[in-house]
Amino acid sequence: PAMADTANIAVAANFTKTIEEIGQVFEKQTGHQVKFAFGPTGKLYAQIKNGAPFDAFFGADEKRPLKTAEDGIGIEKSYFVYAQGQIALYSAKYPVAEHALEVLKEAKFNHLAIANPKTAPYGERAEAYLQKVGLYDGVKAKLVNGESIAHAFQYVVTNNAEIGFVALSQLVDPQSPVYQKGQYWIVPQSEYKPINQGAILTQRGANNVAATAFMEFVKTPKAIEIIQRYGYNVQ
Amino acid sequence: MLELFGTSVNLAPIWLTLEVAAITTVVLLLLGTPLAWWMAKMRSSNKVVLEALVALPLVLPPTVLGFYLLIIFNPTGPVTEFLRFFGFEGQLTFSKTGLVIGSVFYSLPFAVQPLMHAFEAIPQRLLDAASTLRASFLDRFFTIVVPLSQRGFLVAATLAFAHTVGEFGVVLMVGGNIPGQTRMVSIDIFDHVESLEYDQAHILSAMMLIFSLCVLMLVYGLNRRFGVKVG
Amino acid sequence: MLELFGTSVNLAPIWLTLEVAAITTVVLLLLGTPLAWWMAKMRSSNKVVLEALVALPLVLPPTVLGFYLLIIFNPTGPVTEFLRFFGFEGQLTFSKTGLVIGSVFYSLPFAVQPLMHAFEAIPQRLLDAASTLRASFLDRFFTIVVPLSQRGFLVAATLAFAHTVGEFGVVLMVGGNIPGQTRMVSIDIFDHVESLEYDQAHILSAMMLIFSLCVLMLVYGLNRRFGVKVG
Amino acid sequence: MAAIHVIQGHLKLLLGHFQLDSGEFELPLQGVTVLFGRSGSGKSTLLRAISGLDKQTEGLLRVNGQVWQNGKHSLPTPQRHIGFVFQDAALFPHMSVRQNLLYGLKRLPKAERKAAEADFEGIVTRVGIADKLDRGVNFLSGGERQRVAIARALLMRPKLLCMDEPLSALDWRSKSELLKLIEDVVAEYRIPMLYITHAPAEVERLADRVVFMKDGRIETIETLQEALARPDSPLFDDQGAVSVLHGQPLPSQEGLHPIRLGSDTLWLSEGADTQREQVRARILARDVSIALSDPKDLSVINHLYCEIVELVESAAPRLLVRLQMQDGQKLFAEVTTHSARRLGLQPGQKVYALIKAVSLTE
Amino acid sequence: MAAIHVIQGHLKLLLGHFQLDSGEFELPLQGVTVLFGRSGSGKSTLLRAISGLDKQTEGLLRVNGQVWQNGKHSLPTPQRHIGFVFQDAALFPHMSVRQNLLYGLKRLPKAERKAAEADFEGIVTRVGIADKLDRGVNFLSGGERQRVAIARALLMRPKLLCMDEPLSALDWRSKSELLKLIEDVVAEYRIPMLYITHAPAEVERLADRVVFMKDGRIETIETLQEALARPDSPLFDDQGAVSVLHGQPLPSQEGLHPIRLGSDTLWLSEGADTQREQVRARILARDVSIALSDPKDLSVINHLYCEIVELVESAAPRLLVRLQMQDGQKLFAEVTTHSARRLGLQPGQKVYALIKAVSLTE
Ligand SMILES: Nc1ncnc2c1ncn2[C@@H]1O[C@H](COP(=O)(O)OP(=O)(O)OP(=O)(O)O)[C@@H](O)[C@H]1O
Ligand SMILES: Nc1ncnc2c1ncn2[C@@H]1O[C@H](COP(=O)(O)OP(=O)(O)OP(=O)(O)O)[C@@H](O)[C@H]1O
Ligand SMILES: [Mg+2]
Ligand SMILES: [Mg+2]
Repeated sequence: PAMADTANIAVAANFTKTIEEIGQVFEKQTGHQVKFAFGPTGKLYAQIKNGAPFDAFFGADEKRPLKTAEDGIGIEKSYFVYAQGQIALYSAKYPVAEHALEVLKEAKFNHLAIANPKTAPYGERAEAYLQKVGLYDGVKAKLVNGESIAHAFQYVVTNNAEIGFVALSQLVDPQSPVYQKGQYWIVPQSEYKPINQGAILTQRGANNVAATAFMEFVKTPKAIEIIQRYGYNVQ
Repeated sequence: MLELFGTSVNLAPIWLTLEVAAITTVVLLLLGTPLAWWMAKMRSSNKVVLEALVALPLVLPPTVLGFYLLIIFNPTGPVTEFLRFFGFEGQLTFSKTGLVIGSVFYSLPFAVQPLMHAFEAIPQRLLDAASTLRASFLDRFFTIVVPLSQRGFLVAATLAFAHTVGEFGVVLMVGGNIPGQTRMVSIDIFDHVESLEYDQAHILSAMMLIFSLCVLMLVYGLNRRFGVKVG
Repeated sequence: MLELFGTSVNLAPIWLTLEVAAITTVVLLLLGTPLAWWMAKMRSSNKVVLEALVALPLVLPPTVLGFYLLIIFNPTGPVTEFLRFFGFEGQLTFSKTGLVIGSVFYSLPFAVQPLMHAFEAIPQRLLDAASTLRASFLDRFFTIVVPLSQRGFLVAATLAFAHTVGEFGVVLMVGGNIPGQTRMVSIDIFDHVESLEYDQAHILSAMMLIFSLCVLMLVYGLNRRFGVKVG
Repeated sequence: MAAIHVIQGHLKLLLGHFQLDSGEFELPLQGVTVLFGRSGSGKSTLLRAISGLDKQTEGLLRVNGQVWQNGKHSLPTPQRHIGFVFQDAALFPHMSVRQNLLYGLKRLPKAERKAAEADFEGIVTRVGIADKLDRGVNFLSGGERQRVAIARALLMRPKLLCMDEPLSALDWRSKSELLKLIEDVVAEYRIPMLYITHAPAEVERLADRVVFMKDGRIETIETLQEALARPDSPLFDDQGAVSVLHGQPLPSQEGLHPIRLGSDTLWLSEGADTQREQVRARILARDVSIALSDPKDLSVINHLYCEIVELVESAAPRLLVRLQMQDGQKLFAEVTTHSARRLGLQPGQKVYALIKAVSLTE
Repeated sequence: MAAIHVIQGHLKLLLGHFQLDSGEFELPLQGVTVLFGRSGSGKSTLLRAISGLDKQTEGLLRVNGQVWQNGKHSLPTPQRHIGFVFQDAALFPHMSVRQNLLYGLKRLPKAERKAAEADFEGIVTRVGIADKLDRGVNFLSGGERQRVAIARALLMRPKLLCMDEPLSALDWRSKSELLKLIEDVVAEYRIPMLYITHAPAEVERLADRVVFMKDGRIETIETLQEALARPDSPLFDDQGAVSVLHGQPLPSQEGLHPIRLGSDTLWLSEGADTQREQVRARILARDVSIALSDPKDLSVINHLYCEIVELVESAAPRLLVRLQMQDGQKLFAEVTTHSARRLGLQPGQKVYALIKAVSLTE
C-alpha cells in the first residue's frame, strides 16, 4: 500500500484476543498498523465522549457505539454488527451439558455467576433467559454479578461459583484455563435476543486510512473465520 | 430510595459501605494494634522486612489483589479449609466477611503505620513508672499506651475507614456485587457510569465527597485540639 | 519481550509504569514541598480544612476520581482551555501528561503528609540560628530544612512512587490503555486476566511484588540507618 | 540462709557498647545509699537493673532474702514492691494529680490498699500538694511535679525507694525545698532508699553510705564518714573539701539555732528541726578559718577548740588542715600556705576553728 | 538625628496570652547588658524581638542610627549583622564542627569574608575547639557545643552579640570555663553584648548594666553598681547580698594574687589575669566577717579597714552591714543580730572586714 497509517481502536475487553489475532493478519496484509485499547465498554464510551483519540470503537453491545453517533462523535453510516456473543452455561461440577435446565431448577449450587445485567449485555440476556424459562425466582438469591463477562468467568474458574453463565468464547479458547474441562451447554440463540456487538468509526477515524481499512477488513471472510473460531456468531 | 434533584438515589449501598468500613476499621484496629506494638518494640533488622511487607498492599493494584484473593478465598482453597476447621461455615467470597477480609488486607498499612509511630513515641519511662506502680503488661497497655496514643488511633481509624470507603477493586472482585449484600457505593457509582446514568453517579460522588470531607475535617480538628502532649 | 517460564512477557508496560511513577514522584515532590511547608507553618483553623482536602483522594474510589478527571481534562474543558492560553498544545487525557497529572492527584496525600510532619519536626531555633548567620529564606530551606527532612522526603518519595505503581482506576480512566503510550503494568495485568492469559498475569504480578518489596525494604532500611537525629 | 535486710548480688547488663558489671556487692537495706560517679558511669543502669526495668539484666540479686534475679530469670518489677522517682517525674500526662497518685493504690492488694488509703491525706499534706490534687499534671511546675512523683511512690509503701537524680532538673529554690522534704520523708517513713545524684551537697545531706561507680563497675562502698575522711574524695571535686558534723539540736536562743557537738555548741542561723534526734551540719573547708587564740571582738560566733591532726597539700597555694574537735569529730579547714606559714601551723597544735553561723547549711 | 552607639526603641509583641511591651528604652551599644528577670518575664521574647526573629514584632527599634523596626516593617535578621548564641547551641546536626563554623562565613560579602577567614584560626584556638573541627556536632559535650556556637557567632564579626542563657544547660565545670571564655572574648573583641541569665554570679561577673524585666515590661535599667547598691536587689534573691569590688591586678606573691583597691590590697588565691587593667572580685556578704580590732593570729588574710555606713535589717536573725572601704567602694557583710549586739556595731564605727582569700571568686 502506498500510505501506511496507524489506527487507535477502542475495543471491549471481552474481544481482546480475537481482535488481536485479526489485527495481526490485517497488519501483515495491509502494512497498516492498528493499536488496540481495551476496557469495559462504558468506560471506553466515557473516554471517547471526553475526547479520547480513538479512530474506531468496537463495543460489547449496540447501545454505546450508537450513542457515540448520537453525540456526533461516531459516524452513523459506518456502524455495523461485527459479532454476536453466545451465552453458555458452564460448570465443573454439575452435568450441565445434558441436564442444564434440571440443574438450574434444582439449584443445589451456592452461587450462580452472571455478568452484571445492568452493565453487561451477557448478564442482561442471561437474566432475561432465566425469567423466560421461569427459573429466575428459583436462583435469584444465588446470583452473583461479575462486573463484566470476564469477571463472571473468573468467579467460575476460581471455584467461587460452582456454575455460571459465561461467554462461549471463554470456553473454546485453547488458552482458556477450563479448555476441555468441565461441561457447558450453549443456550440456543433462539432463546434470547442476539448479543450484537457493534462497531463504529469516529469522526477522527474517518480520515484514517488504517481505520477505514480495518473496519472493512473485519467484514472479510478471513476475519469472520477468526471471530467464529473464538466462539462468536457472525450474521 | 431518596429523591434528590429529581433523580432517585438508592441508599442501600451507602449503608452497606458504612457498615463494611466500620467493621473493617474495628478489625484493623484489633489486629493492627498488637502488630504495631510488636513492630514498634522490635530492634532487629527483621523490622525492615516487616515494615516493607505491611506497606506492600500500597503497591498492588487493588484489582490484582482482588484477583488473588478470589483464588485464595475459593471454597475449596486452603484459607476456607483452615477456617472450616474452626467451625466457620459458608463462603468467604460474595459475603460481607469476604469484603471485610479483603478490605483489611488492603487497608492494613493505613492502620499499622500511624499506630506504630504513635507507640514509638511513648516514653519508656512512663511505662517503667507504671511498672513500679504494680501495673502488669496489659494493664500498662490499656491505662498508659492506649490513652497516650489516641492521636495515633484516631489517624489509623480515619485512614482505614476512609480508604475502605474509597475502595473499589478489591470489593468489586471479591464481593460479587449482590444488591443489599455486597454492592458498595464505589461499585454503585461505577455501575451508574457504565450504564450512562451520569446524574446518579454525580449525586452519589458528591455525597461521598462531602461526607468524607466532613469526617476528615472533624478528625484533623480533634487531632489538633485534644492531642495530649507527652512530656 | 522477555521469555520467562515459557511465557513471553511484554516489558513495555513495566518501563512505562516506572517512567510515569518516577515523573509523578518528582512532580509530587516539587509541588508537595511548598504545599507541605506552607501547611506545616500554618496556625489558623484553615489548616484543618487543607489537611482534609489533601487527604481526600484517599477516600475517593480511583475510578470515580478518574471519571471526574476525565470530565475536567476534556479537550474542550476549562482546564485544557486555560493551559492552551499559555501555549499548551495537545491533550491532557490519553497521554503521559494526563497519566502523570492523574497520578499526582491520586498520590498527593502520600507525598504531602510525610513532608508536612518532617517539616513540623524541625526546631525553629535552627532556622533562627541560620537567619543570624545571614542565610535568606531559600538558603535556609535548602541548607537546613531539606537535609534535616531527608527521612520525610524518602518516605514521601517511596509512598508516592509505590502508590503510583499500584494505581489502576485513575490510570485506566484517564490514560485510555493505549499500548506503549498509556498502558501501565496494572492495566496490563488486568488485560491479561480479562483475556484469560493467567500465566502472564501471575508473572507480572510476581515481578511487581518482588520489585516493590525490594524497594520498600531498601527505603525502610535506609530510613533506620541514616536518619539524622535532630536535637 | 539468705541474709535479710540486705541487698546482695552481682548484676550484669550489656547495653549497646556499654557493659554494666557491678561485681559482687552487698548493701544494708536501711537508710540512704547514694550512687555517685561521673556521667556515664552506669548509675542509672545499675538502678534500673536493681528495679528489674531492664529485661536483659543477668546475674544474681537477693533483696531481703527474696530472689529478684537469678541468671536470666527475673522477678517482674510490679512484684518487687519498689518505688521509683525519675529525674523528670514521669507523671502520666493524661491524668490529674489525684489520678496519678491513685494509679498505684488501685493496684495494691485489698488489705494494703486500705492502709495506703488511710495514709493518703497524711502523705499528700506532708508533701505539700494537698491543694493541687485536681490539677492536670501539665500545669505543675517542675518542683510540684517531683513532689507528686515522690508522693506517688510513697503511697505504695514500697520496701525500697529508688530515686534517679530527682532534683537535678530543678532550680535552686525548688531543689532546697525538696531536699528538705526528702530528708524528712526518710526520717519519718524509714524506707530504705537508693539515691542517684551528681551533687555532693545532696550526698552529704542524705547519705548513710556511698556507692562509688566507675565505668560500669562498683568501685567501693563507703560510709559517708569514710567517704568524707579522705581528702581526695570524689565528693570534693566540686566545692573543695567538706565536713559533715553530726549533733543534737537544742532549743533556739536569740534567733539562733544551736546544736550540741559533745561539749561544744555550734550556732546555726537556719533552724534545724528540733524534733529530730540528730542533725547534720555541712561545712565547707573554705568557710573555716583558724585562729591561734580565741578572738573576742569578732562577728564570727562559732569558735571551736580543736587540735590539728594533719596538714594536707591541696591545690597550691592552699593547704587542707584536718582538725579534731573535742568530741572527736573531724573538721577540714582550708587556708593559704602563706597563712599557715605565718601562723606556724603544725600537727598537734591546739587552735580555734572559726565558722560563721551563716555559712552553715542544714 | 538618630543617636549612634545606642539601641533605642519600644517593642511590642503578642504571643498567645503573653504580651511583650518593652516601654521606651535606650541602651548604650557598648559593653555587656544583662537581661534579668524571673522565668516567663519575657527576656527571651525581647531578645528575639530585637534580633528580628519574631515576625509579629511591632514598634520602633533603632540600632546605631539604623532603623531595624518601624511599625510592622522590620529589617530581616540576616541584614542586622548580629550574632546569636542559643541556650542549647542550636548547632546544625547534619554538619561537622567546621561546616557549622563556615556556614555563616560563606554568606558574608567578599571583603568581610576575607577578614573573617583570617580570624578563623585565632578564634577557633581562642575558643578551644581547634582539635575538634572535623567532628560531627553530635559527638560533642554540652560545653564543647557552646564553644562552637560562640565561635560561630564571633566569626561573623557581629555588630551586636546576643546570648540567651548560653550556660544554663551546662554542668558547673563547663560553666566556669565558659564564663571565663566569654569574659575574655568580651574584653578581646569588644563586641557589645546582650546577655540573658538567671544566675546572679554571671551578672556580677559580666554585666556593665542590667535590664530588669517583669511581666513583659522593662522595669528599670541600672548600672551594675546601682543594681548591687540596693539591699533588696533582685540579684540577691539566690545567695544573699553580694559586693563586687573593682581593682587593679598586681603581680602574684607567694602563690597569692593581690589586687589593688586604692590604698588597700586584696589577696586572692585564684589568679586574676594580670594583663587586664581592671578585674572584679565578687564577695558574698555572708563570707565577710567584722572585727573591731585588727586580729593578728588568724588564718584569714584580708583585713580591710572600713567604716560602717548602715545596718540593714535582713531576714532575721541576720543583719546586713554596709561598709565603705578606704577607696570609697562599698562592701556588704552579713552578721547575726546576736553578734551585732555583742560587738555593739553602729553606723560611723570603724571596723575591720575579714575576708578569707579562698572565698573570693573571679
Ligand atoms: N539503651 C541503651 N543503649 C545503649 N547504651 C546505653 C543505653 N542506656 C544507656 N546507655 C549507655 O550506658 C552508659 C551508662 O549510662 P547510665 O545512664 O547508666 O549512666 P549514668 O551514670 O546514669 O550517667 P548520668 O549521670 O549521665 O545519668 C552510657 O554510656 C550510655 O550511653
Ligand atoms: N510562641 C509562643 N506562643 C505563646 N506564648 C509564648 C510563646 N513563646 C513564649 N511564650 C510565653 O511568653 C512568656 C515569656 O516567655 P520568655 O521565653 O520570653 O520568658 P523568659 O523570660 O525568657 O523566661 P525563661 O527565663 O524561662 O527563659 C512565657 O509565659 C511563655 O509562655
Ligand atoms: Mg543517669
Ligand atoms: Mg528565656
